[in-house]
Amino acid sequence: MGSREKLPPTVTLAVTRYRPEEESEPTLQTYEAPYRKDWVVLDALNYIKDKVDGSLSFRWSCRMGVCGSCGMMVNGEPKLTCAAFLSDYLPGPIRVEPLQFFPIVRDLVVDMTDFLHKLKKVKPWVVREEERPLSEGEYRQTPEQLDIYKQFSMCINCMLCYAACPIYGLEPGFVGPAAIALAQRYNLDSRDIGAQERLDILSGKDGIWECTFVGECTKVCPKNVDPAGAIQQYKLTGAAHWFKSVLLPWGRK
Amino acid sequence: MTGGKTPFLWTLFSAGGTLAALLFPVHLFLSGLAFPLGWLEAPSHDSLLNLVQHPLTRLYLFFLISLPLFHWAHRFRYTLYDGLKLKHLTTLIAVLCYGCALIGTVVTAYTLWNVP
Amino acid sequence: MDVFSRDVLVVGGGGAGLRAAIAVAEANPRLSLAVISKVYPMRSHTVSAEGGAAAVIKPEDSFDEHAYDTISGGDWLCDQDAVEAFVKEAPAEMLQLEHWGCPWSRQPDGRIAVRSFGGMKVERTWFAADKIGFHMLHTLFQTSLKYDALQRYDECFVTRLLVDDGRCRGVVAIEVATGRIFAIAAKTVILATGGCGRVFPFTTNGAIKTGDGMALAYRAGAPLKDMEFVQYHPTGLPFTGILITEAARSEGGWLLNKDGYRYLQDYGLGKPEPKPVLRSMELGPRDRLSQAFVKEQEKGRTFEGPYGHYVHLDIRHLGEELIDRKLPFVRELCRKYVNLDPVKEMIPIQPVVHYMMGGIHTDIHGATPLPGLYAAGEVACVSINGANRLGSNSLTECLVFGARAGRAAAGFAAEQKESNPAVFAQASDEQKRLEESLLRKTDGKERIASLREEMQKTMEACAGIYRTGAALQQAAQDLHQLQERFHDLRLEDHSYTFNTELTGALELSFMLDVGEAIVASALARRESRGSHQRTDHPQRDNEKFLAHSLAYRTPEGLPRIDYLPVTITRWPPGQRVYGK
Amino acid sequence: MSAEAHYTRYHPQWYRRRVSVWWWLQSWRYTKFVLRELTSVFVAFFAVITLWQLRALVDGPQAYTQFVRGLKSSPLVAVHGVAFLFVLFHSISWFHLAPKAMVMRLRGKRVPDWVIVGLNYFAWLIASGTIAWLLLRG
Ligand SMILES: Cc1cc2nc3c(=O)[nH]c(=O)nc-3n(C[C@H](O)[C@H](O)[C@H](O)COP(=O)(O)OP(=O)(O)OC[C@H]3O[C@@H](n4cnc5c(N)ncnc54)[C@H](O)[C@@H]3O)c2cc1C
Ligand code: SF4
Ligand code: F3S
Ligand code: FES
Repeated sequence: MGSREKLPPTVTLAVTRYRPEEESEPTLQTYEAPYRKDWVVLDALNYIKDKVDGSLSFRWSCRMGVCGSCGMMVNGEPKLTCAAFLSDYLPGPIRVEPLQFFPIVRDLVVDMTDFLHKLKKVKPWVVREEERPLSEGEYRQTPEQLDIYKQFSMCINCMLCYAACPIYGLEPGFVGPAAIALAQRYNLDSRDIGAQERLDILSGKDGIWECTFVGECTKVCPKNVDPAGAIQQYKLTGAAHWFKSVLLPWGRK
Repeated sequence: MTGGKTPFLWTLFSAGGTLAALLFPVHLFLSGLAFPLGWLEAPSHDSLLNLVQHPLTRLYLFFLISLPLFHWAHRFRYTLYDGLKLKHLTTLIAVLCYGCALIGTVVTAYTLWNVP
Repeated sequence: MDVFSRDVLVVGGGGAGLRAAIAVAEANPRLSLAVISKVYPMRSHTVSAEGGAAAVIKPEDSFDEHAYDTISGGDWLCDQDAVEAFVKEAPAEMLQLEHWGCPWSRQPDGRIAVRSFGGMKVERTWFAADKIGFHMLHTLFQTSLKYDALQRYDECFVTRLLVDDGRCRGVVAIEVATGRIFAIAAKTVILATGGCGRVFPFTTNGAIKTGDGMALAYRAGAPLKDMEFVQYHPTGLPFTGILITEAARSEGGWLLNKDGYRYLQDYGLGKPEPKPVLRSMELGPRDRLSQAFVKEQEKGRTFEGPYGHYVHLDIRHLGEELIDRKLPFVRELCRKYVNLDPVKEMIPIQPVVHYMMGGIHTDIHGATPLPGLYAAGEVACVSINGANRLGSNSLTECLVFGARAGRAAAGFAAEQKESNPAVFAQASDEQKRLEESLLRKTDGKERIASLREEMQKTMEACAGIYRTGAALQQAAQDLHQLQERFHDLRLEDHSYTFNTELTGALELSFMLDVGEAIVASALARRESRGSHQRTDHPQRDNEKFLAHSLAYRTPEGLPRIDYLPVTITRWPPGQRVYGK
Repeated sequence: MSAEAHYTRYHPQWYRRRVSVWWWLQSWRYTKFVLRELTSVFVAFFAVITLWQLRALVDGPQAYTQFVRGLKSSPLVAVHGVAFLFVLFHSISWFHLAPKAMVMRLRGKRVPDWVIVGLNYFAWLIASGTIAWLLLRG
């Protein structure tokens, strides 16, 4: 469309296929898709699905980087494919694979039930001794108090951070960056008093101490959540608690 | 591994890491490179000993040596686990790493105690 | 075939569905409860709402003001009893969300902050920067995890409602990951499957908004109400259709045509002022703004780009600090998708299909005419939005009527005895249909994508911002043909594992039904009101059409249109005046 | 091995990938991480050398002179050179990670990362200067 300088008319995508009914291992299949300057990798995949091969499976919905469903490995890096422009990967071929470290269900679709269990485990909701009746209005929370946890509340559960964290790959039990960041999000919320419960869970096996601060989680996060930071801050709190409980065993309730 | 001692070991690791980050480059540069290569003039035995006799210096040296050893112990332990996938040897590795650091610490303390 | 059974089954895990589910769990913890959703709940399209959610909170505001804004914004097609219930319950619902942890933006003293929004006379739109839908959905989802009674069927696609003896008795669904087809027998079903923007080619709606619930109910015999009212949002990014939230205008953004002129002043929307004035100019209602765009285009005063005509949204004068604090997502989206920085450049925008005012007909408790079936959220039409929804009313609607439907369904379920075995036969029929007509069928020559594109083109051509009888007539025929061709569909994917071609085919067939209902309703309404503008009938006609249209599916599959009077309590139809 | 699990209808057959022992060689990002972690070996090395030097110092001038001579041997100088680079890498990476772990707030606003990093470097300079002065004043 329109007049353009000399650009490749098409781009090649090497896409993971895995059809469990027919094969026991994933393979790569190459497709050609038209190159458009404003296309993202997801557009090319949709083109393939619509016009070339209807049997290619992948997840997507919002196409605006907020629903978190379209995470894949693009040239070996975890990306939201709806925010990964073809123009950044020229001349291709572009390798599109399912998110690393997760079991593959089919083609580009990975299984993420594991994450949902972990999310629930960290109690990502406001814990209170007593709910304030609605008639008494809102909990006051100043912009500064909001600012303390805001960043960690931006997680879209896209799982890119898990696909970037080698510790998760090595130790699938690891609760992992996003879930811990969300735990921290509630810990830091002035309305919540669940920090101790969560710390008990997360200082246990598979919790914060598994993380060796690889830091890749933060680098790939499309929403600047900084899970690596959340975890290190959490460790600091955990250590402080440890000292308190050892030095002042009577000081804890 | 439960929460157990980990927070404590991690604190040692962090403290050691910070000390090493702040202080090791200059020490290493001077005593490992600048003095041996004659770029700068090394302090004499006596003046050094003089310095070390000061209780504050001894305290300083105690931490300067022991904490980075624990930093190493903790970090190296995880590097072995992850880098070589040796998680199944967890107890052995932990004992070896922290054990070495502990020995180093005891020797340091003993030496500093016995400074003439 | 596996058959599970639940007292209450919520279909849909968006804002409305989750709110309903929590309401059920709180109303009666003894009921067995499940949420079934074709995507993981946090992927639901509620996630992409940006601007805010309306509820009266300021002392100078009142329920009556909110109700009046809503009713006049809806061109008097709203049921006023529903609107009154809505505005009264809205603040408590929003507070509830606050108590559940939603990170609402705050004033310096820690109280909730509100912003202005199109068509609203007082600031009453609660917001969380410009990611309110995202925060709302994740707050609801995370809160829902705390209710152990709430069971979830994630990534399970509902294909049909089970109806027996005049009552809804459950659903048939496919577990997408495995292809397993199963039934859930339920005493009550709440549909909260969201809108149908994907019926059109150019929309802010995500891929999953294919009108499934509307079609499910329609096929099960429940009528679809006011389907001709499709909202165009005036500010979408060309090509992607990504929404630039109305908040960009409520914070003070301007719409400029190609001469840099604030053209809205030519369309009875008030005088341009440097500061935003409520209910005027850029803060007029969406239908008016989108219509003004078309007129500008006809006058040749719009830009022409590779993806059609556009005008400019200018927010540069708001300054970087305000943009980063209150519109960070707008900046992020512009940078990413049109490669410009709205702090320094103007944003190209064009009207884009955004929201469905119509939906499954329900009463103010969310009950549909089919006993045992409830609906809430965008899929439903309780009639608070009338002929044009005001921005930021719909998230609130999801909460208020989600909760209402949940409570009502819980009450209904508690009174019912065990469910009816007749559903088993129906369920296995459905399994057979899916396998034979789609999964295992190897003949046929139509592709999903081509039918879908033709349908979308048809809809855009005839049921866009301006419509004519002749075009609608033509569209009705075209859609009917597409329905025929659908039978000749062939899938390339015969796998049982995560077969998205199968779900794509089902969605297409749902959309065709919904498209037919839209076209038939639009054809029958020979007047212009709100978002429904007939160039062959340019006037509003209260005599004949102060009524909701109801589309019933006839046994032949075609829609039949009926009418239902609008409930008027205190606000008799008047003129929609903006800019004064 | 040969008895591969076969697909049965309606049952997922996920493909699980194993992480290889060489995972950290497959991407430069991971290699860099492992190198960062391995700085600890050089940290430990220098701690031991320092301990050794201390013992030599305590053992008297003769032992100390011998130790100092040992330091001048080229292999040891080379090792020190490498160790110095690694220790520098440790310092730099450590300073840059610090703001992630330590959030400081001033009047309700988060202190920007670069300020914290800057403070670290500043402390580094002061500490290094003091030590150099103590050792060099003769
Ligand atoms: C870009 C954008 C911005 C918006 N901004 C605002 C705003 O600022 N303020 C405002 O008030 N409103 C806004 N809206 C409108 C508002 O977001 C929606 O109307 C509302 O979120 C709809 O919520 P819902 O719960 O009804 O449906 P959705 O959130 O769409 O959820 C539908 C659910 O149903 C499930 N489902 C659908 N079909 C099936 C099936 N066949 N089987 C099983 N499950 C199924 C889906 O998986 C999903 O969980 C905006 C809309 C868009 C698109
Ligand atoms: S923390 Fe970032 S990368 Fe991880 S899931 Fe959340 S948004 Fe995605
Ligand atoms: S990448 Fe992994 S190891 Fe920690 S810092 Fe991030 S979770
Ligand atoms: S499609 Fe929603 S994040 Fe990419």
